[in-house]
Amino acid sequence: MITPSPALPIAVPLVAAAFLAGLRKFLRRWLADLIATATAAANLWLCAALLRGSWHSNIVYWFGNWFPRGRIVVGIGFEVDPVGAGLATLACLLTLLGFIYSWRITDSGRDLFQPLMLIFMAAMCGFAMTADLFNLFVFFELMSTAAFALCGLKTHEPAPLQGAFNFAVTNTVGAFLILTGIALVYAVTGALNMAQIGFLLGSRHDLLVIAAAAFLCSGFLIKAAIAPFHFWLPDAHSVAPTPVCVLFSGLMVELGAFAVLRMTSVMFGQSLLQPHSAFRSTLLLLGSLTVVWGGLMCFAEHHLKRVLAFSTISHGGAMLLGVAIGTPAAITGWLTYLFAHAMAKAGLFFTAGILLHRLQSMSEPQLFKRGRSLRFTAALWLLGGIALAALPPFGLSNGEDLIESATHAHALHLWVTLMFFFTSAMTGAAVLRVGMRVFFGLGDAGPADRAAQIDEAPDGPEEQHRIPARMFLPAALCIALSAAPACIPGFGRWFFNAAHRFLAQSLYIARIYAQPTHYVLPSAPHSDLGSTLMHGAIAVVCALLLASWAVFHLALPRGFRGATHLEGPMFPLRKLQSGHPGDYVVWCMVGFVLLGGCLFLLP
Amino acid sequence: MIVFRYLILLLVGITALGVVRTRDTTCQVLALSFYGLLLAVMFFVFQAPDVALSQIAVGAVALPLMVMLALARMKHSSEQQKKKQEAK
Amino acid sequence: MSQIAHIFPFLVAGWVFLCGLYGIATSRHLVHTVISLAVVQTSTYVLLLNIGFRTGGAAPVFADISPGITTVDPIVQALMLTDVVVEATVMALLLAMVVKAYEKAGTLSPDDLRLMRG
Amino acid sequence: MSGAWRIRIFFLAAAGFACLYFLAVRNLPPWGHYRGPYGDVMATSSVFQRHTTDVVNAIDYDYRGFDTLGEEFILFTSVLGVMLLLRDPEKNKGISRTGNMGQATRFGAAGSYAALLVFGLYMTTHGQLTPGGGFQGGVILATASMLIYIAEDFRVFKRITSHPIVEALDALGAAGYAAIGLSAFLFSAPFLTNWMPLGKTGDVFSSGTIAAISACVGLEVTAAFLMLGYTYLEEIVSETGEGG
Repeated sequence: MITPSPALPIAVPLVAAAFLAGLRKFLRRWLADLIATATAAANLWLCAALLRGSWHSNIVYWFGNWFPRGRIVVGIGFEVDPVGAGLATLACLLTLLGFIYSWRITDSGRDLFQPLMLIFMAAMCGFAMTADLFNLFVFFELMSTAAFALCGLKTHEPAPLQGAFNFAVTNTVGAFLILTGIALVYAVTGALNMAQIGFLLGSRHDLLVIAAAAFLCSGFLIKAAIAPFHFWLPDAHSVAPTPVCVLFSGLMVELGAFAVLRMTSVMFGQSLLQPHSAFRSTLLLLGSLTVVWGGLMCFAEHHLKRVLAFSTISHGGAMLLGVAIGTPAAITGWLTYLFAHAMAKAGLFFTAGILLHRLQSMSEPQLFKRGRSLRFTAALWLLGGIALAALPPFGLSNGEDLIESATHAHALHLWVTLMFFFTSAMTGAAVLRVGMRVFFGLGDAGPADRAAQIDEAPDGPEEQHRIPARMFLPAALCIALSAAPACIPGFGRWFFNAAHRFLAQSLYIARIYAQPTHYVLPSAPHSDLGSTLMHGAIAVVCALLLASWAVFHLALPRGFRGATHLEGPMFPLRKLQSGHPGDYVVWCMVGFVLLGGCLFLLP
Repeated sequence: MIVFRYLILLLVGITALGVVRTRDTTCQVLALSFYGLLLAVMFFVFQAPDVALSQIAVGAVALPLMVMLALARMKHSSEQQKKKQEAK
Repeated sequence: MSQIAHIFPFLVAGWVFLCGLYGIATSRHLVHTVISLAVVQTSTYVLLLNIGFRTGGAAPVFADISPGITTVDPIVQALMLTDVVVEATVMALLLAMVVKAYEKAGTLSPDDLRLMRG
Repeated sequence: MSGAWRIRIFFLAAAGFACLYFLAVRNLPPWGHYRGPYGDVMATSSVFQRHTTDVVNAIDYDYRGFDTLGEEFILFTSVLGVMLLLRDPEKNKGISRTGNMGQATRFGAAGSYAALLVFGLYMTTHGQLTPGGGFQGGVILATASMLIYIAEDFRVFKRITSHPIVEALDALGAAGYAAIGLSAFLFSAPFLTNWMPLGKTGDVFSSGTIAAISACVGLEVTAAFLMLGYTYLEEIVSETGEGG
């Protein structure tokens, strides 16, 4: 099997998107769907082939045939490593499933849905594979722009526009933070290739490098929806069409953390990561804050997509803990977690989309008892909830276990374990609570708050009495795949190889300059099934208890009715979610100062 | 020349504050247009003719024009709605 | 004093960035928010341009000067050029959202548009 | 958050931002002393390697052409987004009555239209030689047709700008760039390799694919800005019956 050119996964969907958009007035709907689906499938194949080709050594590709001249990189390069290629493959897979799900359904975009999705996919592929800092920014912008447009796809209601506007404003501010960071880095190194920058910066550790890192990281952390940068995410998710939510939650948000890790490991590998611990502690701090914030808010929400959106925030924080620890074992865990989470979350969003399609609502109080006849949907939803609660064999448990085992210090180990337990229990509880109310009609309808009443036009034209199989297929496949890391024996070793290569700064730089590299893969860590099972079981039990507490709290004695408080509209964290773009931008600034200040002041 | 460059930078700083402090949208569009032109002049002075050209095209003409068009469209649609309400 | 003179242009860029953010934070009109965002963007131009600037450098166009002469940095100019495109188009998209929101909700104040609260 | 609190927190954060930024900028190379090396390599080599005299365009369309491809698709995407949000196929019917503008205005607008058209075309085709290029030329070309609107000939303006052909041209420009990039595969060279003959420095047809790409970008930008302009004016232009 020959390895295709890494330019193809970018160029092919872009050409297809331009074709579909230019001829949209002349193409039939089924033909447009067919072209889009075929393009996504072809791209999946291309990315998978690249993943395979990058297995033994990174693929380096110079656009325009501009090879580096001595130490100076002249053109734009791609360096495809297994992590980048793997994320690109995941992007293509999720897009393909999204197209299958929305086959001749999502129609509110006046035939612009497919080209926008294809551009979004191409941007994610480019973002994952590029080795050039400014190119990374360009793909960041392309991804954002496509995301803003996709977010405004349903223009029947005022709410989508507002969500899309907040999303666009905060992420654009993030883009400018990144650009400022790029300018600062360029000023001291005179280079834009990340490997060259890493080589030139060496172990330089002064205020400029720290500030540049703070600018770049806070820009990408806005995309990664880490507290306090996260406010845009629930607004955007609660208004986007289902396949778009799948891509947002499944991959786009995680790509933010990926970019942070890629930059810090390649560019600041020796200046920021190696001898100093400030960066790690800062990320641990922000990650923990995100886990708690997202978890609490997830439990407090009653709009199905907002529940899932806040759970993404909480899980994103948990993944950032893995990034913060940053040893090969932790990154292996991060990758496992990312894959399993993407799949579980995609499955849940598809299932929520089925509910929207069938019952025309996303509000928990309105859906109360109405899903009792939907057995298969109920099974998918509950399995998704259990997957989020990280019960083996779902891959999140393996990821957790690997990240926990990578912490050697006792206090840190305890803290990380606690954080993972919290995110599993809270998000699992919220999903299970929704399931108990909607599919089993247990307890009461739950409080109706304002956010729960955000109306959403369903993906399809009118109320549907049956659910086509093509909607179930992606959901079921996703839930099944989220168990793959544990069930398929090769996965652990693959992820370990990918993580190890991802972190090796010298290897990355050497490949850019076409120097010979010697690479010996150390033996992979083994996870302990017993303790994983125990952790998962405890988390699921706690999630069930929490969910039952929320559902049956009216039957409890007065002293035990705290859930009303946590669920109710008076919950203090909810007030911060104000829907005002000015607030969100101010919080982004606070986050930037927090991040930069910690990097400056911590040892 | 150096003094001129510092002056123009100072002017950019002051105008930027002026643009965000202007609360009336129509005035703000004019301020933005002026600011765009000022930036274009700065680009010329700082030896960037390519960027200056596109800044004139975009920052001083296209972007303010777009804002004006958007404002015109909003004004138009609110008038339409008024008419409809009166008709009812 | 000379130290301030050496970093003054960079400080102007930072100042413009903060001005734009101030505009967004205090905005009472969505079009104003969009324009403030455009101001934030211009700060990146100012920064990039000054980073690549060289006292006495010529413009990087060799139509009438001979190759080999000292020029200012063409890379930052290329980056800015593409950046200008981004500005225009992203602002167009944001304005379209504002127009549509106005047509649907009838208000332009970010304070009244809080459907997403909580 | 109430307005007063937002501003208080803003000023606190702004103070922190200013401190961080000031401390960082102090360590930059002093202003006016750009150290290179990336830009200098470009400035010295592009005339010989690519037969272009405008280095910035050589970088944008050749050395770092892949970035520009991305940027072009950003433009493409946001125009799609604007159309998605604002175009209403129902309203695309009538044309409003036009008030009469003075004859002099019309004449002036028509005159400037011709001048701008020539200027825009010149700029699009001479990007590799003098400052300018597809992007700037495209914006000028599109602005020129706004003059038709000012000359109050809505009928012509609408006929030109609302046609599906404009959309197709927009897509053609975007796809054309990618296609030129892909065409390098025919010569088994990497994506976006400049394979066309480079010509004589200073000639309009010099510098190989740079000129072709510049033309594609010009096409796309013209069509994109035409569509943007029309989309905002649609509601005003397409009044049926009583409007105007």
